Amino acid sequence: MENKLGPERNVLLSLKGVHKEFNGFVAVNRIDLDVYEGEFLCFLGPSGCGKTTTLRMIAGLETPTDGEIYLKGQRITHMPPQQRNIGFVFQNYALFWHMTVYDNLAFGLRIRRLSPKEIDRRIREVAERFELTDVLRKKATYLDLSSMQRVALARAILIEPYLLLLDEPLNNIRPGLRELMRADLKRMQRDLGCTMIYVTHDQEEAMTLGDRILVMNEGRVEQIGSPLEIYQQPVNLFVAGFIGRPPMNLIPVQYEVTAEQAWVVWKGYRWSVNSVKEQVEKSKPERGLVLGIRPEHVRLSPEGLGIPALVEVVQPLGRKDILVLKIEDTLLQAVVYGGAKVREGAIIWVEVPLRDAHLFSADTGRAVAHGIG
Amino acid sequence: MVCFHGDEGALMIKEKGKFKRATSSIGSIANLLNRESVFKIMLVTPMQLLLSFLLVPPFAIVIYLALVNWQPIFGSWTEAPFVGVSNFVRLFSDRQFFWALARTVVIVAISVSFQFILGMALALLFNREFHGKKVCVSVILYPMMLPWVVVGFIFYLLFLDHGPVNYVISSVFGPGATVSWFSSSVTALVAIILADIWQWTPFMFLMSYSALGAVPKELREAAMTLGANLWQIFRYVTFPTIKPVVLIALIIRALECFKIFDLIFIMTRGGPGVSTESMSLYIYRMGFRYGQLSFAAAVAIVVLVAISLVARIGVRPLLKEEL
Amino acid sequence: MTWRKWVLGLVLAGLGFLALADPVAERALAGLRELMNAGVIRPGQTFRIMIHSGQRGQLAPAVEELSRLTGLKIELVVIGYEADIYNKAMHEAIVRSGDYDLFLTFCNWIGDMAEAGLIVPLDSWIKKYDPEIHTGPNAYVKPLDLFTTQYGGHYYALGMDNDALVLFYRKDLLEDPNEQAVFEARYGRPLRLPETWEEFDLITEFFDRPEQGLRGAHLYLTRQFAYTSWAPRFIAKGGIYFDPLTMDPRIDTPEGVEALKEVLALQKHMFPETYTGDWSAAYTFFPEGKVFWTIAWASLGHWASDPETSKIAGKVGFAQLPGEYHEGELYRATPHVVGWSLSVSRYGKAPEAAYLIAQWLNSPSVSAQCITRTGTLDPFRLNHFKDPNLLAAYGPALGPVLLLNAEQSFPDISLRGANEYLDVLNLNLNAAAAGLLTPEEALSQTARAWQEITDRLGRGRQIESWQQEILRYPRHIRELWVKLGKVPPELAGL
Amino acid sequence: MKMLGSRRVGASQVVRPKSTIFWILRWAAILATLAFFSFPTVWLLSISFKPPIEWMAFPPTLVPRNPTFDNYVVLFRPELPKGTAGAMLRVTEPVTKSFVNSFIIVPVATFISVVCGFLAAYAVTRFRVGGAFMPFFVLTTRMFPPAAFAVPLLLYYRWLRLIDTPIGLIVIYAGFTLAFSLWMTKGFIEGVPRHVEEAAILDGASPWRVLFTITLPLVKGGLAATTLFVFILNWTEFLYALIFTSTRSITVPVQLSHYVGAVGRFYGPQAALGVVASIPVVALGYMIQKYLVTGFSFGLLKR
Repeated sequence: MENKLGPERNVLLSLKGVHKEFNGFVAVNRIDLDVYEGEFLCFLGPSGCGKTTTLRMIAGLETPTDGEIYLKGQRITHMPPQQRNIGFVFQNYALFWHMTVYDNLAFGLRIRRLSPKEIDRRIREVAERFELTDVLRKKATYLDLSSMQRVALARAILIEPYLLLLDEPLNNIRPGLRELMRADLKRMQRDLGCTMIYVTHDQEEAMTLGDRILVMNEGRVEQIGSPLEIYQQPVNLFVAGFIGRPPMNLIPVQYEVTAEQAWVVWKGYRWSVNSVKEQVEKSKPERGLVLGIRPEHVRLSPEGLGIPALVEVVQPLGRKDILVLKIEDTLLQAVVYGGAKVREGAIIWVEVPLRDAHLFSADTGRAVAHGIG
Repeated sequence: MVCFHGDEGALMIKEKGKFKRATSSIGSIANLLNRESVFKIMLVTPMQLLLSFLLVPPFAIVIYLALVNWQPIFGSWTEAPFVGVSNFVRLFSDRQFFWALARTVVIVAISVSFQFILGMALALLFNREFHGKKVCVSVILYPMMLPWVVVGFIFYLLFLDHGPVNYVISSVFGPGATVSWFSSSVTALVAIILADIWQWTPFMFLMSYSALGAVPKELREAAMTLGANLWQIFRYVTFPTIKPVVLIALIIRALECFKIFDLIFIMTRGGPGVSTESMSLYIYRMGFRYGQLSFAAAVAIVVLVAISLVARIGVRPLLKEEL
Repeated sequence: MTWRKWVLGLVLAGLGFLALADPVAERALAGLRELMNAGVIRPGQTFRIMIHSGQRGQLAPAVEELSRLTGLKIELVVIGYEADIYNKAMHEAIVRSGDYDLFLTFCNWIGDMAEAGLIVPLDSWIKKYDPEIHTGPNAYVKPLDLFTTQYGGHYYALGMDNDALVLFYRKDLLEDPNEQAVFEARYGRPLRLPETWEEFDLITEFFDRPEQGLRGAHLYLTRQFAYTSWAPRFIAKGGIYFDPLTMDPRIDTPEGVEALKEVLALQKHMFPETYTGDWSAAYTFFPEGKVFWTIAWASLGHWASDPETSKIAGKVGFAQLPGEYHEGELYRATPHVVGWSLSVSRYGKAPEAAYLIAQWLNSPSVSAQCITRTGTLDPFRLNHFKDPNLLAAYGPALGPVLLLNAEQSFPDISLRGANEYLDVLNLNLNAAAAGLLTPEEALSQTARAWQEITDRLGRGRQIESWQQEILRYPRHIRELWVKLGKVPPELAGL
Repeated sequence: MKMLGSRRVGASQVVRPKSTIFWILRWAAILATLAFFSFPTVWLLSISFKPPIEWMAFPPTLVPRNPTFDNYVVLFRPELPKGTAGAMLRVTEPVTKSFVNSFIIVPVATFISVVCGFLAAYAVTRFRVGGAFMPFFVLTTRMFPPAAFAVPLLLYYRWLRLIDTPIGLIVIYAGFTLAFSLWMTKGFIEGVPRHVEEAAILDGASPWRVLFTITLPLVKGGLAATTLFVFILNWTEFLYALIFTSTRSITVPVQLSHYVGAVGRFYGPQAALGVVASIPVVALGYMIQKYLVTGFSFGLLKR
C-alpha cells in the first residue's frame, strides 16, 4: 500500500507478512501494514475477520505464526507485551474491579516505579481531562459504562504509550451516548496527538473516526485508505458491498465491443464505457463485469426517460427515502429526497449516472474502473 | 431512582413503590412476600430453623455436662452432681491437652499452607488449555472423593515399615535409608500430613481453579500491556480477584483440618504413646474410650471458644473488605 | 391359647427332643417356650445382638437356626472396629433405646457396662436354667468360668470365647538337628521349647537372621495391645497390678520394670511393626515366614496353617507361653486378651428371653458349631476340645496347647474403668517401645494415672472390686502372690 | 531491548528457547503432580485386585501377582466358596442396603444444605441480615468436634426418636454442612456485580424473581462446586453415621468399617468398596463438571 498521507510522516509500526493460524484456521493472512505517527487508523471488517487478532498481535497478546512486527524500527515480534509500551483498551474495559479507580489508573505507573507524588500528579491531570475526578475513590465495579470506558482509556494513556490500541470500546454503549463518546475520542486523539489503532465493525464509526481505514475480510487486508478513498474507490466487490448504507447496487452486466465502441449491456440497456476501455480490456471482460452504483447515486428521471422500475418498498427516513425498486427480476435500491413523494406500487423512471458508477471484474471481483465517462 | 448502594455497598431498595406497582395485580400475599423486610427474613428462615432445631438443645446439654461430673458408669446423666468449673480446672492442668492443641495447630498450619500453595500453583498451571487437561483434572480431584477411612488405610499401607514408600526409598538410597514412619512423632505426623495434603489439596485446587476460571483473561492482558510481569499480575490482579473464594476455601480447610480425626485414628491411633494425638483424638479418647463425657464437654467448649476467638481476632480482619 | 401357639409349642417340643443331647440348649429352648406361652414374648418378636464384624460368619447360621426353632426374629447388628463396640454399648446405656437385647463385648468391659446400668445380673437365671459354667464335662475351662462371666460378685455375662494367647513357632526350624547342634554349641544348653522367658529371649536372639529375611519374634507393642507382651512376664515374676488393700498401683515395681526391659531388649530382634503396626502385623509376618515365632490369638493358628493364606503351612508349631521359676517351681502366666462374652441389656423388651437366647448360643453344642466356623470366637468349654469337627478346623495340635494356655490364663483388668486403666497402660508402654519414655517413666506415669482414675471412680469400691477380681485369677498365680507376700492369704481365696 | 527469535522471516516454526524451557518445566510439573496424586489411587486399585496374602506383602508389587475379582464379588455376595477371600471374610451383608441408604440420605441432606445455605448467603451478602456476626456464628457449628457433640445429640435424638432413621441423619448432615454451603455460595454471590441485579430491579422484577432468574444462573457453577463438596462430605461421613445408626439406616462408610474380620482388616474388600463408593461422587462430579470450572465465569465485566 502506498502512503497516502505523504512521505514526510514517520512510520511508527509496521507489519511484514504477519500471519496467524489457530489449529490450521487462518485468522490473519500475511498482512503488510505501515502505521504512521499521530494517525488514527481504523480496522474495519465483519466479525471474525481477524481484526482483533491483528490488534492482539501488535500488543503482543498473541504471537504471529509467521511474519515480523516492527515498532519504531525495532523488531518486536516476540517481545512480551510488558516491554512494548503499547496501550490497549479492551472491549469490556478489563478494569481491575477489586481496585478503586485511582488504583486502576496508578497501576501502570506503580509498575514503572514512579514516585507516589508523580503518580498522583499525573492521575489528577488525566482525571481532570477525562472528568473522572469525582469517582477516583470509587471501586471500579460501581461505575457506569461511560466512566468505565474513560477509566480504561485514561489507564492506557497514563503509561504514555507509543501506540494506543482500542478494541471496539464503544460496542457496549447505547446509541446516543455512543455518538457523544465517539466525538470525545476523536477530540482527545487530536489533543493528545497520539497514534491509535481502533478496531470496529461499525463502518459509520470507522468513517467518522479514522484518518485511514483498513478494511479486513477473512484475515486479509482488502483495502487501506482514507474514508473518502474507501468510499469512492473501493478496490473490490467486498469493499464496495461492505462500505455504505444502504449497500451499493451490484449488477452483473455484459461487455460488448462494436465498431470502436465499448459497451456494458444489461437487459437491453447499454452504457458506453469507451473512456475506460483500456482498463476494461485488461480485466478479461469476456468473463463478465459487475456494474456498481450506490443507491444515493441512483437518480429519478422524468417519465419515459431512463429505466422504468416498479416501487416495491418505500422506507421513509425523514429527509430521505430508501426505495426498493424492481426492474424485471432485479432489485435495486435508491435513496431519494423525501420530497419526491414516491408511492409503493407506482412505476417510476430511474437513471444510472455512469460518472458515479464502478465497474468490477465478475471473475476476480477487483475494481476495473471508478467513474465512467 | 429506586435503588442505590448503601454505605457498606449493599444493594438497598429504598422505595417499595416500585415493587408494589410491579406486583399489585398478583395480590396482597405476593405483595407481602416481596416486601424487602419479609424477603430478607424468608431467606434466612430455613437455615435458622434447621440450625436451631439441630443445635440448640444439644448445645445446652453440652454446657450442662461440662458443669457436672458425669460418666455413664456413674448412672443417669440427669442426676450427676454439679461440680462448677472443676472440669475446666482439671483441663488447664492437663499437659496432654495442651500438647494435643499445639500439635493440632502445627498440623493445621503445615497441612493447610501446603494445600494452599500446591492448590494455587496447580490451578495456575492448569489455567490454560493443553492436551489431556480434563483427564489430569479428574486424576487430581479423585482423592477428595474417597472416604477418609480408605485414604487412611492407603497411606497406612504405603508408609508401613515394609510398605511401598520404604521400598522405593531403599531401592533408590539403599536399605539403610528407610524410615520407620510410625515409630516417632515427627515422621508419623509427616505421613499423616502427607495424607491430608493428598486428600485435600484437590479441594483448594478446585476452588482456586474455578475462581481463576471466572477471571476474564482481559484483566491479565490489561495488566500485561500496562507492564506488569507474571508475578505482579498474580500478586496485584489475579490473586486479589479470586481472594474471596480462596480465603473461604482456606478457612473451610483450616476448620476441617483442626478436627482431623479419621486419618490419625486409622494410621497411628495417636501413637506411639500419645505423640500424634490431635485435639479430636484427645476428646475421643477422653469422652468415648474413657467415658469422661463431662470432661470431654468441657474440652469441647474451651476449644470452641478458642477457635472462635482466633476466628474473630485473626480471620475477621482478613475478611473485612469482603464482608 | 391359640392354635398357633399350640403348633409352635409342638414344633418346639419336637426340636427340643432332637437337641436333647445338649441339656443346656434344651433348657434354653424350653425356657423360651415357656415365656412364649406365658405371653412374655410373642412369635416374630425381634431380638438384636450387637456383635463385632469378625463374628458374623460364626454366629449368623446359629442365629438363623434359633429363629427357625423359636419363631423369633433374631438379628445381628455388626460393628466394624472393636473399640466402637464399647462406644456403641455405652451410648445405649445413655439413650436406653431398647434397640439391643444382647451385647457380645470384651469380657473385661462388663464392669463398666454393669456400673452404667446397661446390663442386668444373671444370677437368678443362671440358677434357674443352669448354663453349666463351672461343673460337668461341658464346663468352661477354668479360670475362664470366673472372669468371663463375673463382675463384683455377680454373674453379668456368658463367656463365648477363649482369648488366651498361644506361642506359635516354626517347628521346622526348632526341630532342625543342625540348628539344635549349633544352638547347643553356642549357648551350652539344648534347643527346645522354652520354659522360661530367659530361654525365650535366647532363642529369639538365635533365630534372628535379618540377612536371611527372618526376624526373631513378633510381640505386640502396639498402641492397643502393648501390655500383652509385658503382662505375662510381669505376672509370672509375681507382679500384681494393684495392692489388694490400698489399690495403689504395683506396676512400677522391680518386677514391672524388669519385665518391660526384657521386652524392649527384644526389639532389636523384631520388625518395627511390633509397635508401629496394628494387630494384623503378626498375621502378615508369621504366615509369610518372616518371623521365627510370635505370640497371638488362636485364630493365627488357622491362618498360618492354611496353605491358602500361609507360606509356612505344615511348619507351624504351637506352644505354651513360658514362665518363671520361683523356688524351683515353674509359674506360667498367659494373658487372656479381650475375650468376647454375651451380656443382657437392661433396656431390651424381654431380658429373660434374651438371656435364654444367649444361653442357647453359649450351650456346649451350639457354641462348638459356631467356633468351628472361622471367626474371632475360640473354644472355651471342655467339650470343645473333644469335638472332632472343631479340632479338625483348628488342627489337632492347637487344641491341647490352647487348653493348657487357657488354664494358666489371667484376665485383663476388669474393674469399672477397665478400658481407661488398660488404655493408659498401653499408651505408656507403646511410648516406651518407641523410645519416648524410659521403662521406669512409662510405668511410673501409668501408676500416677491409675491413682488418679481410682480416686475419680471411688477408691473404696475399686478396692472391693479388685479384691473380688483377684479371686478370678488362676490358682497358681494366687499361690505365687501369697508366697511372695503380695496378697494376704485370706484375700487369695486359698 | 533484547530480541529473541530467529532471523528467518517466513519460517513457519519460530524457535523460542525461553518458551521451550517453560514448556518443559510446565509438563514436568504436570507429570510430577499427576504422579503424586495418582500413585496412592493406583495403589488402592492394585490392592482391590489382590488376594489377601499380597495386601501387605514385601517387596510390594504394583501389579497384583495373582489378580482376583474376589474383593469386588464379596461386596455383593458375601457367601463365597472356600479358598476365596470371601470365605475368609464372611462377615458382611451385601453392600446394596447401605448404598440404598446413602443414596437416600446424602442427596436429600445435600440438597437441603445447599438450598438453605444459598438463600442465607444471599441474605447475608445482599442485605447483611444478622450483620457480620451471623456467618461466623454459622461457622462455629463446624468447629465443634463430633466426638464431643455426639453424646448430647444422642440424648436429644433419643427424645425425638430419630435414632437409626434416615431423617435423623439427613438433619445432622444438612445441619453440619450448612456452614460450608453458606460460606462457599457467599463467596460466589459476592462475585456477581450488583449492577446486574440493579438492572433487573429497575425493570420491575420482584426480589424473588431477581434471585432465581438473575443471580442463581450466574452462580450455578459455584453452586455446583458447593454441591459436590457438600455431597462428598456427607457421602464420606463416618462418626455420626456410626453413632446414629444401628440396623436400618447404615451408610456406606459404616459398611466400610465392617470389613474388619477375624484376622485383621480386610484391606482388599475395603479398597474395593472404596473404589465402588467413589463412583457416585465421580459420576456427580462428571455430571456437573462443565459448571464446575467455567460455570461461574460469566464474564464479570460483560453485560
